[in-house]
Amino acid sequence: MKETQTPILSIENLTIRFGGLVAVNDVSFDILPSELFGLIGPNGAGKTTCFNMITGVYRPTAGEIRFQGSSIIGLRPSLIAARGIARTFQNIRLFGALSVLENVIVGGFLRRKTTLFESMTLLPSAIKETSQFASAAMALLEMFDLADLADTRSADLPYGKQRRLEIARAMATSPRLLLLDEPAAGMNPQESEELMRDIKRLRDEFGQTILLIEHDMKVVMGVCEKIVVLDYGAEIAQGPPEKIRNDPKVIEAYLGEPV
Amino acid sequence: MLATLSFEGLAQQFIYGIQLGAIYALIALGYTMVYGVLKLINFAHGDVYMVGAYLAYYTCSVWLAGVAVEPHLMLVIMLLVSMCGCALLGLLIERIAYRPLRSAPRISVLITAIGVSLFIEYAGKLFFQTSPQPSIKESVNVFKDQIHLGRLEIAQSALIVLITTVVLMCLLWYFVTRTAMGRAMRAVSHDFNTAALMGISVDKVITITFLIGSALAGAGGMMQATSVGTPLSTFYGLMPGVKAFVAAVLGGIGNIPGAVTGAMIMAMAETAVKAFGYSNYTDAVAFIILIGILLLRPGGLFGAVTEKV
Amino acid sequence: MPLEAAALTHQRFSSGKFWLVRIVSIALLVGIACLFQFAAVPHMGIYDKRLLISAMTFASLAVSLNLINGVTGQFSMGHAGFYMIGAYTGAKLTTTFYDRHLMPDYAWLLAVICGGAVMSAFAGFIVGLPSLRLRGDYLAIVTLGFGEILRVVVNNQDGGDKSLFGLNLGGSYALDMPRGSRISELAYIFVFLVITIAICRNLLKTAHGLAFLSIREDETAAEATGINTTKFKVTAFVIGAALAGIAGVLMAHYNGSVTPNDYTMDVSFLLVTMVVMGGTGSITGAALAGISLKLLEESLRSVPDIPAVNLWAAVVVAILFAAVLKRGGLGRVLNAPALAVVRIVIAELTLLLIAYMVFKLWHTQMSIVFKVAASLVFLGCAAAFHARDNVRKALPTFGYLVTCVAVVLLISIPLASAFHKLPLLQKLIGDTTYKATDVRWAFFATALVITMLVRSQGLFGHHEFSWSFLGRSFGKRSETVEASA
Amino acid sequence: MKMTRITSLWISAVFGLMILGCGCGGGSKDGSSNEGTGGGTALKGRELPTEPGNSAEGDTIKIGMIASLNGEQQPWGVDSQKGGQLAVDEFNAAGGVNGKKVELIVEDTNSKPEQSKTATEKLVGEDKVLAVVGEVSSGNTLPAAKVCQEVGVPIVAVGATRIDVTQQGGAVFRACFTDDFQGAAMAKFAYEDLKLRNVAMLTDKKLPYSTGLSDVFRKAFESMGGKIVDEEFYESGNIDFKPQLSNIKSKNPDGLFCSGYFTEVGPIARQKEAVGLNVPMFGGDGWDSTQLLSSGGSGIIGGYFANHYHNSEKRPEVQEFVKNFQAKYGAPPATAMGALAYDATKIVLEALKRVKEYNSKELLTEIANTKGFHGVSGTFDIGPDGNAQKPILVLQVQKNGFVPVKQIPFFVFQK
Repeated sequence: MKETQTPILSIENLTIRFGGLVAVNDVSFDILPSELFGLIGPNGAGKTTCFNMITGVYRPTAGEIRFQGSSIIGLRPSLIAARGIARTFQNIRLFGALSVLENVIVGGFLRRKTTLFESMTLLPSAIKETSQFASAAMALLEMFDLADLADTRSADLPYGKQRRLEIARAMATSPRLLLLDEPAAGMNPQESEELMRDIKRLRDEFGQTILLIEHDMKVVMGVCEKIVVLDYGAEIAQGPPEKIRNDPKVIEAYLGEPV
Repeated sequence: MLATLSFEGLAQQFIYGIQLGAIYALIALGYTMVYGVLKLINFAHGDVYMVGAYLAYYTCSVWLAGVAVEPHLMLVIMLLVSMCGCALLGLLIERIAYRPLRSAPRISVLITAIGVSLFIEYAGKLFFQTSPQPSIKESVNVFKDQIHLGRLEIAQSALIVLITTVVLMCLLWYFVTRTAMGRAMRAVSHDFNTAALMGISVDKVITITFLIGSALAGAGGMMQATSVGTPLSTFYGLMPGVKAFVAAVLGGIGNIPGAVTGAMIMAMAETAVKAFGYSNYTDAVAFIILIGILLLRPGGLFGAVTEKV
Repeated sequence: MPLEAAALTHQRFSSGKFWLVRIVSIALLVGIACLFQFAAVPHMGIYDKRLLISAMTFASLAVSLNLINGVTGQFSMGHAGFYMIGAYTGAKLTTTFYDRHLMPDYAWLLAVICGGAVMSAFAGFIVGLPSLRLRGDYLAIVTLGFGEILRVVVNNQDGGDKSLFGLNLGGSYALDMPRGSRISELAYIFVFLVITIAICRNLLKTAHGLAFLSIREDETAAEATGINTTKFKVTAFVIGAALAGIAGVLMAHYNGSVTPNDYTMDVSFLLVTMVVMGGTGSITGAALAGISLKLLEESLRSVPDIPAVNLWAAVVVAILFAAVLKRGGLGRVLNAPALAVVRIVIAELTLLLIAYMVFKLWHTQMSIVFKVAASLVFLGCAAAFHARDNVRKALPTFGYLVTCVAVVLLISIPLASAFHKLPLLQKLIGDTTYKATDVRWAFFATALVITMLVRSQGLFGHHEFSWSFLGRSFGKRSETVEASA
Repeated sequence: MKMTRITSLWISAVFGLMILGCGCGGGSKDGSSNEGTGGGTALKGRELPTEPGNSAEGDTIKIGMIASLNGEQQPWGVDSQKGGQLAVDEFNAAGGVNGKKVELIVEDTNSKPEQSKTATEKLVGEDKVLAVVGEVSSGNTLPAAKVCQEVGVPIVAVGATRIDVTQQGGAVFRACFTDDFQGAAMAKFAYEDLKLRNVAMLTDKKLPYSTGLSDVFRKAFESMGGKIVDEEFYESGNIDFKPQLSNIKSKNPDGLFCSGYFTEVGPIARQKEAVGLNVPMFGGDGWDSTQLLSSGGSGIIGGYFANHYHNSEKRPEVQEFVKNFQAKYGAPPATAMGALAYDATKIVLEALKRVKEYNSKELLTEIANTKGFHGVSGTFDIGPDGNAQKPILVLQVQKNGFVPVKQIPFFVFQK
């Protein structure tokens, strides 16, 4: 059954050069709907650059990115987000001065139907829509255990909660594909345990497709169903966790010497 | 309505352009160096230039007015006083206004810079003579005679300004590329935090940068005021400052040769506008160039754009 | 929380009730404006009217600039340019087409306002475009340049052969509007100010406002969340410019002439100062700063020269005082629990002093506008002092500030007379006096720098004015003291 | 949806441009008769104000004065304040009028039109002055004149030489000559006395005064048969004029007319030498400051300019004024604005002696009736157009100061 499914995101021969440096070289992989896909590799392997190309921050030098069958190369990030790809950032990027609730409402903003004029004149439709966004956001916050902090300034949250809020904000755009850039970075084991559970739950309860960059091998191996390994911009391995775990090339890339 | 220009006319205008460009370059260097290390547009830089001009005026007309000094020596003294005074002022500005804001958002720093600029302009009015506005006496400028090159005329002072500028720039170039402090400066401008981690005393580098940049602006102020002999006011540096900033952006801000090139281009463009009979739009031209360059090539002519997510 | 408030409003009013409320509030606004126009204005002198007009115009300009600078985080320093475009468009239209018999004045004004708003909005669109590629200081200098280009161009449009398209805007002299075309009224500007504030406030109450705010907070993240930052940045410029343009039209039709010298860089700087001082993103902050800075500027216009000695004494004392405060010793002493009574006495005495000054002010010959403004400031001081009666625990920030100023002034008076007696100083300074205008600007500049050093978000920060906010903000000191204790 | 909004924005912008386009088309149609003035305010006759203005109560009569005590025009503004105060002090020392003393209330305009308007409104609305004296520059006088005309308080401008200022209405007068006369007189002087035929002009585009003066000069000079070979521009505050001067040089003029203020004329003179343009310079009363000598260097020597009077004139009014000014302020007036403000204030004070009731309306009529006024800047009448009809004194710049060379009697220049 799974083999016949069309991939939600398919990446073909993706390459990007910055001047003389080839940051990502000829990477290809497919992500199927509801898959938990991992992208790993040592520092500077080009993982975040891949994310930036998928979300439209960088334009690839060569290669193709197809999302739900159509190319998304050259689209601006907001349009890609509107198509259904949401992301989090390696170094957390929250709207610091806004409250936790407001952060998530911004995520829901994509679904707006009212015009700016309605908002400027505060017509009932605008009020209604805003309150709908607010209640949808509250629901999401509850799911991520942040409901009691709804009124806190997001910059005042502790680190782990900021990470969760960022995921909640990304989820608020109701994405078809969620990109998580090192969600467990800087978390203690207990926190990353919780995070793993949340990520799994997203997949199991909502059928959320997730592409994830992670350093913490425990997290990656624990949650991902399929993994791509990058090293110096090139793809060195691809497959289920068990296969990756025993791949000599991966071990070499991580440990720096052949086993 | 284009004024008809002969070849001599054009060559003559070209010379005026270079002279103006030399002054812009001196100011632009300060902008570009400070931006390089601090990523801060030091709005007060034009006002430092103004103070340089005033110091030159006070040196020759007030402090040394009664002393019989050989005229050439007087010019050297004026230059040194302006440079030292401005270096000191730059140091003070950095110490009082910018250092406490090292980690503040950039907009706050920008506003602070505007505040400092306004402060120098208006507080300067309390100390400097503004009414009637002073101007440097003609007798101070011993290089006012002309050199005739065919039908072209070059004022000796223009030549002196150019030579001094080139010498100062060569010194700067040597300093930045050949000395340890210069290397540290480049390191800081490349990556502030890493440089700090590598054991470079960032504060010291910034201090030196402000020192040199301000001294150059002071030299520019002294030379412009002496050769043109214009009445001084505390707003004397406003427009040159803005134009020099545009020059720095044009050449790619943070880039020293770029600043010089940018200054020359700016001055040429301005002179060309005047030469073609549209002198009433001169001040607009600087900004039109700026907007054009920022839209087409935000990094400037020699700069590169890098953006990290 | 504004959003919760919005949600609550939604629950409270069904749409039928909503329209009722909306109509009533508009009627109330028009009613107040009419009352104002027909009951108060006839008793006002032209100077009182001028003060109100200037203050309200600058308040609305500051609020509209706040939408660009504070809310969307795009640093624009060319707001005088938009103001100018509106003024000139309106003035030119009226000069060319105005005919008393064609249509009633208010209809004509409305038409001209539309013209001015469209032209300014268009300029805002053009200026907004660079903001797509530029950030922070680059954008600042480009917008500054835009204002200057505009001034130079208008300056040269005198219908001569050096003007573009042979346009005649009166050149550097003025575009002198025909007599009888001064059709703008105080009430119009009042209504316009309310509308400007309402538009910005409405925006911030809805999700649209959050989109603007998110761009200020983090552009990359906003874009990744699906917000077309380009569109919103340009929109902010367009709305802000259109509002500034309307202010320009109204001011031009109140003055009867427009001249490029009234729209120089200084005006843009002043507006930026207002937004920054008031608090980036705070509507009330911008409006209050606009009103108070404009009135302050006006009230200090003809102040006699300040003796240099007095100024220097004050500066020396202030620096020493600040140095002592910075060491922390005095601050701790001032806030020691044991000194609660002393603090209360000092605070109340300062308050009494201010009250006395306001009382004296009411008995001098001065515009009623200044008197009212001063009284309001007094009320603000009183409220701040008594906010959450924290004087007992620690001096509130504001009280701290006022007390510091009072102490500095008190010490500097004897010092000034001592200075007078020093022979060296006598020789250096002598009887020099300083121009009040220069001193005022120098103080403005210092205040700007200090504001940035101490409170980089401006006085109100990102908050709106509310009494509870006032208490929280001024009483903040006590919380930190409690926390450290 | 998004597209439509942007499109509609464009459409409305184009529409707006069209409106403006129509506007300038229409404007140039009816504006052709009065080029250089703003829009359609060409007044044929001077309307008298309908409002009654203020009236004096008690023993003091308040006269207001607006002056640029700060900003770009500070040198002139400060002098005008001193001159006005001197006139009032002398008047009060001589016993005032009818047992009443005059109080001069001075408001600063910061050299800005907007603040000039505010200052005038304060004087008229708050201080209830009977008349206003002031502003040295045309640009700052216009808004003040508008206010005064509206409320019916007479205003006597000090140095506003631009023609359209008094066309605001019957309440506006001035103590100085107009650019109309000044420009024509200098054209006449250049053509007849200096025998110049090909003249180049340098105009300060930022100054209404300079553009107005250049306009008249051009017309007058061309009507006499002279030729304007080139007109170049700058803005006050500029410091580099060599490109413009070099352009002028290539046209081989035999004279250079600089209509700007001395602050720029000085450097222009200096750079004129550097460029190798060796022709006489001449200009208007904006040159009048001894600072010209230090900023102009040797280039300015031999230049001519029109002025209202000169400190060294032998007329008793001048001698007495300079003596009293020196006694009160420790130095002779640095610019002609001291004397002009003195005259302007005196016109008001003389009129005060003639009125029966102390109110603005009467005062206005009496100011309009000023005939044979013996001022420092000459003996003159106030004409029906509100302008002072008085001669011009042409001064030459010499090494040690300005020397009067010719007096040109008042005449009316028809364009």
